[in-house]
Amino acid sequence: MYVSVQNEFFDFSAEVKKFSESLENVGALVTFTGIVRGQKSKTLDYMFIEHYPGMTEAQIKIIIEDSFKRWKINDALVIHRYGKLEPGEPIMMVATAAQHRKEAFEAAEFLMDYLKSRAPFWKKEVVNGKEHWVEAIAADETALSRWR
Amino acid sequence: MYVSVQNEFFDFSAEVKKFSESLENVGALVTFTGIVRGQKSKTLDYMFIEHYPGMTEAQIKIIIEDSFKRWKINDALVIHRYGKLEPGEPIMMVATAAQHRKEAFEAAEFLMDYLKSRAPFWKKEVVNGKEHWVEAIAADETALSRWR
Amino acid sequence: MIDLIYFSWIRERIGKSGESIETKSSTVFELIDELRQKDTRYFEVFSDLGSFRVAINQELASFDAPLIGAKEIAFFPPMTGG
Amino acid sequence: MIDLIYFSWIRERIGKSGESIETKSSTVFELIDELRQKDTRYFEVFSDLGSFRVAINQELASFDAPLIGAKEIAFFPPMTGG
Repeated sequence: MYVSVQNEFFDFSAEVKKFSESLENVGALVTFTGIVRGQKSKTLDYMFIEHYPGMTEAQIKIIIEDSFKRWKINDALVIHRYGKLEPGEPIMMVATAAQHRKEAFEAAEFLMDYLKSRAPFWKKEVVNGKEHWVEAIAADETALSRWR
Repeated sequence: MYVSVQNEFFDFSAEVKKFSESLENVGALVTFTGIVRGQKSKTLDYMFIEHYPGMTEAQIKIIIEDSFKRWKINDALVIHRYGKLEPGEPIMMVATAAQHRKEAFEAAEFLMDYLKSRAPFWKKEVVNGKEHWVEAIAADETALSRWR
Repeated sequence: MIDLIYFSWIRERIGKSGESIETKSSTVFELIDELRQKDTRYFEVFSDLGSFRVAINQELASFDAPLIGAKEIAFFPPMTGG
Repeated sequence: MIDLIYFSWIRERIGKSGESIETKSSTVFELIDELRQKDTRYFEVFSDLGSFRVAINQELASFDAPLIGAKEIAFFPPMTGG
């Protein structure tokens, strides 16, 4: 298990390479990378992510432990940034490794759904100089319900 | 769209980096990489993949076009190898880019399900010097049915 | 003494990132009620129970959770990670 | 003349990767029947319709597809890509 909550930029292809090199007897590797969109109609100046130091990393580890119980997966990685992020920059990534594709895909989607609504991060967008907190969307809460 | 059917080894982290650099206004990037497992109980010497030159690439392009119609995705990549592959080597990879994670995940799983059962590849395993053709499994056919 | 921590727009509207308080409240809900009575800012921030979440000692908790053993209580809006 | 192409164990059991034939068959099914009668190897390979697939001009086809316009017909087991 690899968890990092960091302000620093990360190169997701370098991270996935490192992650994959630590694996043995794996048949399927799934990655998800979230990127700051440079929205079209509105012009996003930048994004700012606040988090709850202490709780964040512990919460992510609990979510990963839970995924280990639910699926036969070999390993998982979560990197999540906080602070100021420019359009086009990576926000976070998840990687899962398993023997078979179904497990790797499901575990990655599970981790994403939980990170969206259960890991203590809050996003603020600054658009044309005006800032607003991103509101949680009902669809994310609905997405969680399929794992109950 | 990027499609490559090749014998050569590929570095999936380098491929995903190249793919991601060509994208604009993307919020979600999903990758799947299939790797030759070095099975535990039986010892896999190597894997051999046969394909149908001509049909293979055309078929993969049709599958990707279909995914473009079904989901709002920005771009997709498929690389699939043929020939002799050693345990631990990458067999194939899929990458999908979209604004939102749901679309990127679903399109990637859709492409995988179709590549498993509709792209003209046949796998042969050589175990302890004895070769056998890998049989198609019912679960892969079932996986397809959810996209109808 | 219990440490209260505020995040996101709760922090911004209350005007501070946290504070230490003495309380006789025995549940989260009683504590929220106590905070509401401090002043208008608190009253408005905590008026809609559906708009925020609470964590006790860095674990998500429900509004009827007891405060026994609570050292750090955080209030924040629904998370928007990922 | 139609080119027949064989893959995987079909190629191995028939003992060649393909051949060109003249046929009066009007559907895939009639062609399969014709091939079955060539010799035992063909008869065995094509005995179980559930064990193989067919493509006409590099597109998957059903057993009742007509052969009009067919230049290349491939026989192969269910695919195992990915």
